[in-house]
Amino acid sequence: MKSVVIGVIGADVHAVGNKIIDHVLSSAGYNVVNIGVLSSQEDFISAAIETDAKAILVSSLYGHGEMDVKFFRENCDEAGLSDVKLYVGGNIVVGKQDFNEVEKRFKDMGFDRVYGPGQKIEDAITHLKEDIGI
Amino acid sequence: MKSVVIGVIGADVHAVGNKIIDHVLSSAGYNVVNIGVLSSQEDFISAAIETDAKAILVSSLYGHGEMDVKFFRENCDEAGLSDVKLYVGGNIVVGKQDFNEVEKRFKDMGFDRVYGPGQKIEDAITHLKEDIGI
Amino acid sequence: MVENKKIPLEEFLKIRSEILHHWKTGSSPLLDLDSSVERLKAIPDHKNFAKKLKKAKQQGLTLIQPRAGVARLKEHIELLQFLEKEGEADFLPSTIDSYTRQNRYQNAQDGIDESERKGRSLLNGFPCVNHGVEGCLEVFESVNVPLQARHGTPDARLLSEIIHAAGWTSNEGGGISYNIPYAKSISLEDTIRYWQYCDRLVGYYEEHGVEINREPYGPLTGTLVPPSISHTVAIIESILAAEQGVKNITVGYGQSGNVIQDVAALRTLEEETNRYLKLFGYEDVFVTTVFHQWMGGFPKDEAKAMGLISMASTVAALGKATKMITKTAHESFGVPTKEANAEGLRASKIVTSLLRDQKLADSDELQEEMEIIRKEVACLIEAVVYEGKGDIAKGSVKAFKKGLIDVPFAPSQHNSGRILPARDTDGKIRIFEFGNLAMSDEIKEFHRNKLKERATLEGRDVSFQMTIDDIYAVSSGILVGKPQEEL
Amino acid sequence: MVENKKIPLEEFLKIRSEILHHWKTGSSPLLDLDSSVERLKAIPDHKNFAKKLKKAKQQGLTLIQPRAGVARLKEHIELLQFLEKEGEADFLPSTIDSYTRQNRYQNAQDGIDESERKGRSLLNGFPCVNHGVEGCLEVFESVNVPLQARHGTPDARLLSEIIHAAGWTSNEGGGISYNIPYAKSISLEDTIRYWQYCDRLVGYYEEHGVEINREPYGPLTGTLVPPSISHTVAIIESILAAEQGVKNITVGYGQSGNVIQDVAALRTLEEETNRYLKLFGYEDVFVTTVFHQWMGGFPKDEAKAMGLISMASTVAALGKATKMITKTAHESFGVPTKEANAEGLRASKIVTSLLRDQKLADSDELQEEMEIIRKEVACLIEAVVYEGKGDIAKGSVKAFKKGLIDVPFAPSQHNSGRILPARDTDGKIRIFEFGNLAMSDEIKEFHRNKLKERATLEGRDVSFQMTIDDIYAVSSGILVGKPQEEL
Ligand code: B12
Ligand code: B12
Repeated sequence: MKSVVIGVIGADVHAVGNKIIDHVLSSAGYNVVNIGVLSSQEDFISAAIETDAKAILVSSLYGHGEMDVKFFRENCDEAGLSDVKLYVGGNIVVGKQDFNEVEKRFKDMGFDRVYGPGQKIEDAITHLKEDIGI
Repeated sequence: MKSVVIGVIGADVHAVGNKIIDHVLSSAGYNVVNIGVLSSQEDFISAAIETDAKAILVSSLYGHGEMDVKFFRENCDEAGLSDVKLYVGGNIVVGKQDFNEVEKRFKDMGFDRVYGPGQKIEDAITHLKEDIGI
Repeated sequence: MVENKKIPLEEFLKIRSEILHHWKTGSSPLLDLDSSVERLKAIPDHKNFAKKLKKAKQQGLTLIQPRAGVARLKEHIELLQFLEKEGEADFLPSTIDSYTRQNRYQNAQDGIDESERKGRSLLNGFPCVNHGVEGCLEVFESVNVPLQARHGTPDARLLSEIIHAAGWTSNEGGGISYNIPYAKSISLEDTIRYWQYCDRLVGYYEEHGVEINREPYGPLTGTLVPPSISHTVAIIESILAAEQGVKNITVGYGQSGNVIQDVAALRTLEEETNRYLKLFGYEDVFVTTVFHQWMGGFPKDEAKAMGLISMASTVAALGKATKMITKTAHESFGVPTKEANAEGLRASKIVTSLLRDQKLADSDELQEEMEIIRKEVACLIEAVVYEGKGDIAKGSVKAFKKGLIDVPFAPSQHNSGRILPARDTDGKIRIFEFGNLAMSDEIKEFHRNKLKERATLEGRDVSFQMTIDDIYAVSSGILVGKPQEEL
Repeated sequence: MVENKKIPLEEFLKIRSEILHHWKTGSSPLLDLDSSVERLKAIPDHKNFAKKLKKAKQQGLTLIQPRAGVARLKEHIELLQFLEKEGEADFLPSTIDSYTRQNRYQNAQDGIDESERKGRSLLNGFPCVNHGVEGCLEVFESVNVPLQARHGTPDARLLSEIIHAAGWTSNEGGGISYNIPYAKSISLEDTIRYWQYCDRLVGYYEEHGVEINREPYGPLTGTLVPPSISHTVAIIESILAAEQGVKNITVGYGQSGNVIQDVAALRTLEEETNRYLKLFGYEDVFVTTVFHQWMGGFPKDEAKAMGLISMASTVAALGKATKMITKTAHESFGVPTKEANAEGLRASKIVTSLLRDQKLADSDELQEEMEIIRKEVACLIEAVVYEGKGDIAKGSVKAFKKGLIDVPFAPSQHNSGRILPARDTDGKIRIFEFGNLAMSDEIKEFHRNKLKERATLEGRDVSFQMTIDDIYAVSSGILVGKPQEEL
């Protein structure tokens, strides 16, 4: 069973989606390591190292995502996690912005997959299977 | 007491505004000659001649106004009503259009005053006083 | 004198052969009745208006339908497809233009031609007679939900022939409701006869195994119409239709703005229509209701218009109307764009969907209001029966002539036009000037007291100015008009 | 252990002198209490939150207030002025950014600086502590309606000092409601203490003749929260606030979606808060209610969002809430533009204005639902009293620890998080997994039966999947979630 780390980054406390992601990915056959809300980059990285996770799914709902994930890819690489897949989803920027641009901004920061508002976790499972298997 | 002709032109049956206009202009001191709904250009013109009216207030609500008032100014002039003021108001074109353009179109057709959607008759009394007195 | 008697088949066919000569599209081979019956029998259930309504009624749903129509065929089809897809409309209309409504088919043709030239619709609706059965059939085949003609045509005989032959399985209108608010001088006798014809046509289809829905037009002038008056017209037209063989009827009502009055109206409308139909011996008519979102002057502000639309949807859903006619954020300006129309639909749709399992709970206030409406309807129907010596058609003509039934703000000369309505303190529509309206003293007393209450509160007299204030009120964002000084 | 005891003035002032050192803006001379009192006494009535609420309550109005806040001062002022003028907001907020909420003033400063550089707000709210009393006062002086801070700050002591000194006469929050849904590890003891401080500050102002409103945060996680649970928190926080000298309290509730449950909730919220306040000896507190438009996941479609907002407004008006917090068509995407925000306000405004003279009539269903809520609240409050041996503060901490009170989907570790809610057949929120929730067997039985009914209807078991379906439901346009197969 592959491990994936999930959590909500920064000063963000939106817990509902996180609990559902946990449930859905577990049901889909992953070993879900849920570090919960209010998690720092370090929390994500240590959890991934400890559990040999193949992917980190960062949630950010509250709008500060763009600031909170700065250098996340670089920090992962430094910690020896250059193979780990980085996903980000939720309401990752402030306000209603053109999603194509937003996606580009986050891909430039090194995220492998970027999800827009209202894209449910169910929509991402195919990608996850593609990227890391089950 | 100055006479003014009011009515609703064409195949238009919107009667509510017409009844209110009648009441409001009468209260304002005009001799209101109300030819009602479903009135033709000829109806307006004969009423104006018969009552020596100083102004004709054409209502058009249903959208066909632009077609119904074609050559109205010319027909008035022909009937010897070149001094009579022509007002038009209501929802005089089909759909939500830029009012400045609409106003221009109707002024080009010889209307002295053009009113947009939702402009109440109360708003026009000052103009009427200016144009023909009481 | 017109009578409430089924038109014999031969007479019907004789009139028919004349009617089909009113405009050239009447000569289409598709107007052969036998072939039409076959065509209509083949319509799948989900595209049959009557059947879809029955199903919705059984499931307790409130389905939605917009108004929509433009001059050119292709553009009209695009419009309807858009409203089906982007608006999630459950039923589609074709709103007919005003020239066609007045049987001015040449004017309509000019409108089509000029619209073609200018590349935008100069007509306020779809000129279905000019487009003929062929055009209307193309419309029908381009959509996946039932179609209805919505108009306001005093003499809709040719129109009805054409639309039904094209598979449109519902027709709005009636001899009173498409005269009094939509005409000036045409007599009620004539329009009742014309609509008996339209109903007889539906009866013919029913006799041949094709279900078609008919919808008397409920809101009348859409302006402070007391529920009992529109109910009475709906009941009369239902009886007239049933006599001609109509089996599936949707009676309508336009939102008043007071939630209790609206729900009381919806409930009594269905109940009393059913009751009177049975009383007059029409046992097998399936009755549903349609709620019209606010029919009076709209606020200019688009967000406020959306608020009003959605509030209306809440009432329709809680009142368990089977259908709702939607408005749009463009209402106060003009015929809406297809986008604005679809937005109005979607705002309405989410509300009716969210509330599909809920209804307004019973309460004393609701029961009282229902009782008042019932009593008023009884007064009015009784007057009609009395005037007609039992014949509803005759009685209606006489009752209107005498002002025993009277519709506020109607353009028709055959309407007495003496009654004056205004809102009471919580916004229910009441009457202060009754003219000759056939209501009992007890009821008149009730109305006058309600309005005196308001007058006292506002420190002014009950007067036409109060009515005007109420007419302007909703478009300025309130329900009960305020005295000028307070504004 | 924390106690429900008024903080003695000296102790308050001692803590205060420390608090003001938490960030450099704490040293502003405008934070001198005597001068603040003078400044606040001079505020005209129409800009005082407490007074405007009282007046609205007396007139039976439902006033509206948006959420709004951006990083930069000038932009924030423009935003609020826009919402006042174009949105017709009756009250204005300043929604505080999430860094400030976590007392990360340095992060907030970086956010302001980066926002200045990029020319757009990178913060999700207004960092009021960083802008200090001077900035907040500028905001206050730029608008003509009362101002309130809306946040979600576990430790809002410095924030509260700053906003009140700047003339903002209302503060949202509470020791439980700004902890459980807004924090992970901070203890309830701490946050209750922090909020006792905030309340004591208001008490100080009240003692010196300045009326200030306090608003416990009602909706908690905004996700399938049964009314009795949020009511219990509201009542506890009202008692805690009253003890510190607060005299004007607005208790809140987030729309459930079922009209009867919502109106029952609004009515019992006011009634029970008043009752328990009196029971615990606080006689002179003026209580009003605030209704939050749908707090869960929104539909993406903007027209549908407008429908939802307006439907919520209908409920708030008919339920006679004194205030309503509005949402916008951008809700599912992100912080709204000022235009979208104003549109949400205007759609809401017309509905509450139209319905100002109407209310939901009494009915058996409403009374039954009210009775259930009352009983549930009684169970929960009783548990708190028992745990605290009469002390509400102590009791709350213990009750949460044991899961006797439990909030669904809360991020806090100090919340047991074992209860699971789902909707019954007509959409009322019920509970199927109670964990340790202090409810009687009779009530548990009632809930379980209601949900069994639904499960039977849907041919599936009551399970977490049902809860998930309900969480997703409204954003897909329905209220009661449907089993996957049916979608
Ligand atoms: C009530 C109403 C009806 C009622 C009318 C009942 C009756 N017989 O009176 C019914 C339901 C029957 C009806 C029918 C139709 N209607 Co209609 N109706 C309305 C509605 C909702 C309100 C009109 C009203 O009474 N307002 C209240 C009165 C007091 O205001 P008013 O009429 O605007 O008049 C005031 C001002 O405009 C001004 N004014 C008017 N004329 C003039 C002239 C001058 C010189 C001046 C200074 C001022 C002035 O003063 C008046 C008093 O203050 C409007 C939309 C709206 N405004 O919200 C649509 C509207 C006018 N109708 C419309 C249409 C298309 C129709 C129909 C073709 C079909 C349909 N959609 O069902 C039929 C037409 C029938 C026909 N042959 O005419 C369209 C017109 C479209 C356009 N112009 O692009 C509108 C705008 C709705 C829409 N957005 O689609 N309608
Ligand atoms: C409920 C809610 C709250 C609750 C949260 C309770 C709790 N502790 O969980 C409360 C009321 C407390 C709250 C507070 C705040 N909120 Co809030 N909240 C919402 C709301 C309405 C619904 C969120 C939700 O639960 N949805 C249901 C769940 C199931 O969906 P989800 O969270 O989107 O998660 C799903 C998907 O996004 C996806 N997903 C999520 N992460 C990831 C990651 C990956 C890799 C993948 C593949 C998928 C994925 O899968 C999930 C499951 O399907 C949203 C708006 C909306 N969506 O309608 C705003 C929203 C998220 N909140 C917002 C804000 C700003 C706040 C506040 C700052 C202030 C405020 N406006 O009051 C505070 C922030 C507090 C903080 N420090 O974080 C903004 C964010 C703005 C932005 N990004 O521009 C939103 C968008 C509202 C708005 N339009 O302003 N909020």
